[in-house]
Amino acid sequence: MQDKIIQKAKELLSGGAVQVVIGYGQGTGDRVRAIFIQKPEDAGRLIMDGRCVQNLAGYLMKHEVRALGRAAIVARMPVLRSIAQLMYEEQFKDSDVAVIGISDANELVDLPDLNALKEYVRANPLKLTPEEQAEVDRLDAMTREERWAFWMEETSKCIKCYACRASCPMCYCARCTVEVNQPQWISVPSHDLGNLEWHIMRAMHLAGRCVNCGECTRACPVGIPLRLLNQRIIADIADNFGEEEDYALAAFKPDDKEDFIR
Amino acid sequence: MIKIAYYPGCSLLGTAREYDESLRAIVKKMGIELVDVPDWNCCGASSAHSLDHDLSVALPGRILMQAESLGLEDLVVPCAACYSRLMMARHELMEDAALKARVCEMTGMEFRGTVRPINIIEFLQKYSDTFTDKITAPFDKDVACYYGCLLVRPPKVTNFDRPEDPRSMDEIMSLLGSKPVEWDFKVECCGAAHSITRAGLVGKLSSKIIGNAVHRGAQAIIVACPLCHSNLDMRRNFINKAAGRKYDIPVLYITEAVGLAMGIGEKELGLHRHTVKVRYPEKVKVEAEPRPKAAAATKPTPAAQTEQTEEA
Amino acid sequence: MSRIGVFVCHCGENISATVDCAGVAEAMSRVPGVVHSVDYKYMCSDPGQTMIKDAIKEKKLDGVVVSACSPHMHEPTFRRACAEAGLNPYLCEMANIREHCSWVHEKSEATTLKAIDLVHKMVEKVKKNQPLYSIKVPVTKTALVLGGGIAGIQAALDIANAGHKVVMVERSPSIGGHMSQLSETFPTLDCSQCILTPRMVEVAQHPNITLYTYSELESMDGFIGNFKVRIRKKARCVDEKLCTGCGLCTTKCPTKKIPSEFNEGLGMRSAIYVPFPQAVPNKPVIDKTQCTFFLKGKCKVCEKVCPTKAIRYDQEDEIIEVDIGAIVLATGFNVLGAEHFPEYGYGRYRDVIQGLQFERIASASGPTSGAIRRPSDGTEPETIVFIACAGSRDEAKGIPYCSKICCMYTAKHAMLYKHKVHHGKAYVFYMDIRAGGKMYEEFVRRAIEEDDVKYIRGRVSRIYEEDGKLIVKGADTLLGHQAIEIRADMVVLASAAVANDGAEELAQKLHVSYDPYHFFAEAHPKLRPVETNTAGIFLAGACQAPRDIPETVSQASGAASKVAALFSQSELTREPVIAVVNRIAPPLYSTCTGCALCVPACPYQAIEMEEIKNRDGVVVKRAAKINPGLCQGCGTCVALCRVKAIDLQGFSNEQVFAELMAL
Amino acid sequence: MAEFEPKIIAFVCNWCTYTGADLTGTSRIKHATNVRIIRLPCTGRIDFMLLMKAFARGADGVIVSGCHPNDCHYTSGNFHARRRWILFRSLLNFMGVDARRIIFSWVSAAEGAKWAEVVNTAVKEIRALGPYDEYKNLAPIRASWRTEHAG
Repeated sequence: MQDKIIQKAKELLSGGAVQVVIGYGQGTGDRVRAIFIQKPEDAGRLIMDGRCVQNLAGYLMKHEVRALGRAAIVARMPVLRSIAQLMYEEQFKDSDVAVIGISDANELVDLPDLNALKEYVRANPLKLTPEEQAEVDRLDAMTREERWAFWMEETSKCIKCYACRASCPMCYCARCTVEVNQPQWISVPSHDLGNLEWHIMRAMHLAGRCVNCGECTRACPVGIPLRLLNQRIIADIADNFGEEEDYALAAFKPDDKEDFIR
Repeated sequence: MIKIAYYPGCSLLGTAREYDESLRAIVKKMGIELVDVPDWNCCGASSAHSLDHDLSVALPGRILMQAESLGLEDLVVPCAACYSRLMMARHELMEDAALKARVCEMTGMEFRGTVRPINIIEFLQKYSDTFTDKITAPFDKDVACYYGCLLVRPPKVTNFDRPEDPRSMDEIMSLLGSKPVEWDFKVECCGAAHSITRAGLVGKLSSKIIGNAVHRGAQAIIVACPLCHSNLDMRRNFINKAAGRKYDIPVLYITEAVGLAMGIGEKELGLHRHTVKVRYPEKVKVEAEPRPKAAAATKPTPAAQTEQTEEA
Repeated sequence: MSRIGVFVCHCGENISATVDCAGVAEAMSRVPGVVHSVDYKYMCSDPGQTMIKDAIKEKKLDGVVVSACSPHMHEPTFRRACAEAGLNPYLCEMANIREHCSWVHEKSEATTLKAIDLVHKMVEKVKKNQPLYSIKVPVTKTALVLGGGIAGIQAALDIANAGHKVVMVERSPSIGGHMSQLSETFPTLDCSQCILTPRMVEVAQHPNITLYTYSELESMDGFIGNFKVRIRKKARCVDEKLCTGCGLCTTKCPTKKIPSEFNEGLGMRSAIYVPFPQAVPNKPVIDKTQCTFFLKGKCKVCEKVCPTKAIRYDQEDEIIEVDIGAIVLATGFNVLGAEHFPEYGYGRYRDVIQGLQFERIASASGPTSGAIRRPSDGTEPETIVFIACAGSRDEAKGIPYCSKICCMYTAKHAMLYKHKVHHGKAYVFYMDIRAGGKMYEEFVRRAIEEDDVKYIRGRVSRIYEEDGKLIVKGADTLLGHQAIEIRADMVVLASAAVANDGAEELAQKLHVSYDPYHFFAEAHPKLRPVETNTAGIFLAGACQAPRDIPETVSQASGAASKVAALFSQSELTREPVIAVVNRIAPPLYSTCTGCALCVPACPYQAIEMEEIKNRDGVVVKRAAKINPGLCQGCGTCVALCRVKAIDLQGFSNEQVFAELMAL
Repeated sequence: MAEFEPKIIAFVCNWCTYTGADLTGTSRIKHATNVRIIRLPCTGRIDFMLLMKAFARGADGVIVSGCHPNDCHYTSGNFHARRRWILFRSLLNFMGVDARRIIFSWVSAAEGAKWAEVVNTAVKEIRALGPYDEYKNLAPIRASWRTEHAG
């Protein structure tokens, strides 16, 4: 699999189709990190194994990477979903990105253009895995007080380093609302209130946009299971609004069901 | 074996014994077991609620609470007056917490409101499948179904059928193979309790009811309330005096009609207790009164063996 | 530092009865930024407004908070006063301490503290207010009148005579509405056809009025002055230009046994029909649900006999798009149907009819050409019983309101009957006679005294038929409380006036609110009876509540004057409460990320993506842009935008946040 | 100790619930004084952060009310709001925030009596739940100007 990627990268770079290939490379120790191949001969440095899980789509949004010219990206399913969502939010034009798709079955997927990518992503809609659903259900089964204690314990660890924001491909806003101080929506200090408000806002602002890649949890230095919040919303959208193409909060059905409005 | 809570009430053990006998006869055939409410008391009828409001709710309230101990959901109440008192009591106990507290304290019992009183027509509607396939002698008479006043009123509380022009008894009678006639005194007052104090008034009012039924070609009047039966049947002498002519149209309980249709004997159904002998006058050909298209025709009878007489 | 003036109103004693107004004013004087805080008995009065103007000038106020009634009541008043004093009107806010405080709480410290909170939060909000300037919007000087009854006709004529274009849309094949069905009209007994037909012809011939009959409103978009309306002109299957209205087709049509809607089912009509002789336009319509050609594919008699070959079986529905500046709703009312009166045998006994059917019997153009005849056997009735309040003022029927016109037309019916059948006996069962109009009471007295109509105060419990007679069982509550029975030949129910069917869907198409009985809701019952809460949409006639002809005509003229006022200026000033996507200095140009998630959320499609170019003309960024003409200021996009790049003028994030934080 | 008086903030839409509350006033239907109404053009305008900040401001309960479905003056504001509330309420509940303290309702311009009933029920329910100290203790809350200066 790894050599197929290297071969594809060489083709794209030498053919001049792309100026840079974003993929996984050997980091220090046995760690993996993102590498940016600009010359065909460096393509050999690309690797592909179980450790390559980081969501590279985030780099597509950085203006430094865009400055390098048209990019190709090694893309497992989460990365493909991120690109599809970013396309929905009109962040890419069709010509901007080429994709080296890898299916869950570890097969090279030929996605000539972004429309093909969109079709491929639409073919297997986003669903929580049984384990993820079980974890969410475990929390649901708790009483409200237990859940409150659980999250107070978790968010109290937050130091507001915003690594979760930096790592998330969906958090590309030039001025994030957490930095707005007129009005001061989110309390700045990382005390219990500030942390709670930040995590509520982050989860709500990713509603219907998060692709459950898990990058935020991996990036969090203090290991807060942020992914659970997004997974709860992903499950809610599926349960309440069904498999809808468009952004959940900008669309509606006259007969959306609810049981709490008097 | 379906179990239903049963509240006979005082008249079904007194002047309306045949109503109780016929009900017990048909439920045996319908495969339903009636479970009497343990240690039941009088529902207060019209005397209680003209004297003391709390008493008029406590008496039927106690019956409901006793019935709750049976753990059965439906409570069949054949007598319309008892049905009305039980429904009113349940309605007020559910609405007025202070009243409920007083009644619970007065009776020393806890009201949970799990029991729902149903009248005899609701009962027959709910379990219609248990007798429609046991009809051996269809009751193919032209009948006038008389609902009286308490079964359908007050609409907010009973919300049973249409208060001004009910249909439900007509539908059950057509299930038995009889043809309910279109008549106009379905819910008019028969004089009710005046039967004791001013029997003449009962004669006047009931004679109108009987007169209209006969005028419409009915061969029998079907009732679902012991008081209606006693006024239309037992007071027939006053009725004839008021009308100036002799009416011999019989008055049957709906349970008796169901029993007859299931082939149960007249003696077992208590027909011999009636004042007016149960003999059906000839089917009178009603003059071709122009029947507008909009008239609500009765549902075609399912039983195949009775041909449906074409309406004029 | 802000220089804010707080003006606490007593509203006579409506507020001061339970709120310590002086205390509120004193408390507000100690709020940082408040330089002037007074209370006064009537802030909305002339002296009150002058107080505000003087304070603005003397103390150079840059914000005003008037704490009094609801902004729905006097916000325009106080904002105008501030504008006159030179302060931008949108720097003036109202604190509702009447409807939301003094009127709904007992006199207590808590009530005054709540009032202080309500005023203080508006002070904090005003500190964040920005001066705003009205949006100028062009006005299309064409009015749309929905409904061709007397209300629509009067409104259309008034607007047209004011020199503006009018488009009238009527659902049935001819205009005229219920009034054209009436025989004579109270209180003067002049024949309704004689006074209505000239108006109908005037509408048809008026150069400014375009008339679409047998048509319905398909959809409506846009806003005051700029409505985009689509009208569905249903296929008449007759070419209106060729047809001369000779009526040959209607006489020759073989299918004749269809109950005529115009005659309320008493008379018959053919499949191709003109509803009534004086119909405007006098062009027939083919009823596709009854015409044999459409049902079985053969016949075509009308096509054969038509001298001008005007029959078009293949005519399609037509959708007409019109630009409209104002809409007048004049869709009228209906009468309660048969299924509501089983106790009166209505629908079962053919001689128990409702008011409109009696009108048709009494009308010269009716099925009996004016002679009072029983629908069942055509004989002349000796005794007629009229029942007032049939369905009206009756909680059990779900109609607690009074239908207002029945007392008068019942007296009229009784009078018409006695004029035509002198020896006839007329009884009227009534609860209370409501004859409040000009010459109304005298009219009813005349029916009682001169025409010997027997008025019985009591309700009818049941009507049943015996040997061809209708036995009316009722009670007479005045003469000795006895039950009475009248053997009548005919019974006329003055049945309740209810909203037209389809009123709810129409209201939802036009975003107009309606009451639980589906009558349209006026903006304010006393002060704005002909307007709705939706700017540019006005009301006339019985579609708003049961109403007689004099009131309908005056309300129609009222609505027409509102439209004429709207059309008097070439452009319309609109509230500047609209959303704006921020624009900031380069290199960012806007905090909007261009994600376009807000675009589908806007109900008015007011948001598009704009390409921002730098000075060299290179497209630097795509950011959202809101069309001030279309945006209605609902704010859905503002709450949706995660980056807070959109803000709503008048209810900006800072303003609402400040208001919240003051509590 | 005097009975606990909950502090409740209400975000309502201008066309229906605010006018409904006006009708409660004109009909003189008395109700509890605990609720402060904030007027917004439409429920669509109510940002989820406003509800969050209301609790941060020390509110014990929040009422959010607007036009019935299909009655919205802006056609679909309330439909968008409903979707937002479905997700936000579930998220808050998932994080252990007491979602029972946020009361959602539809109140039309003709339902003055219903508004009074919504307020009274809300006050009764929130009073039963007691002060929301769990949230207030998250961070020191500056007392409102009125409590310090105007008693």
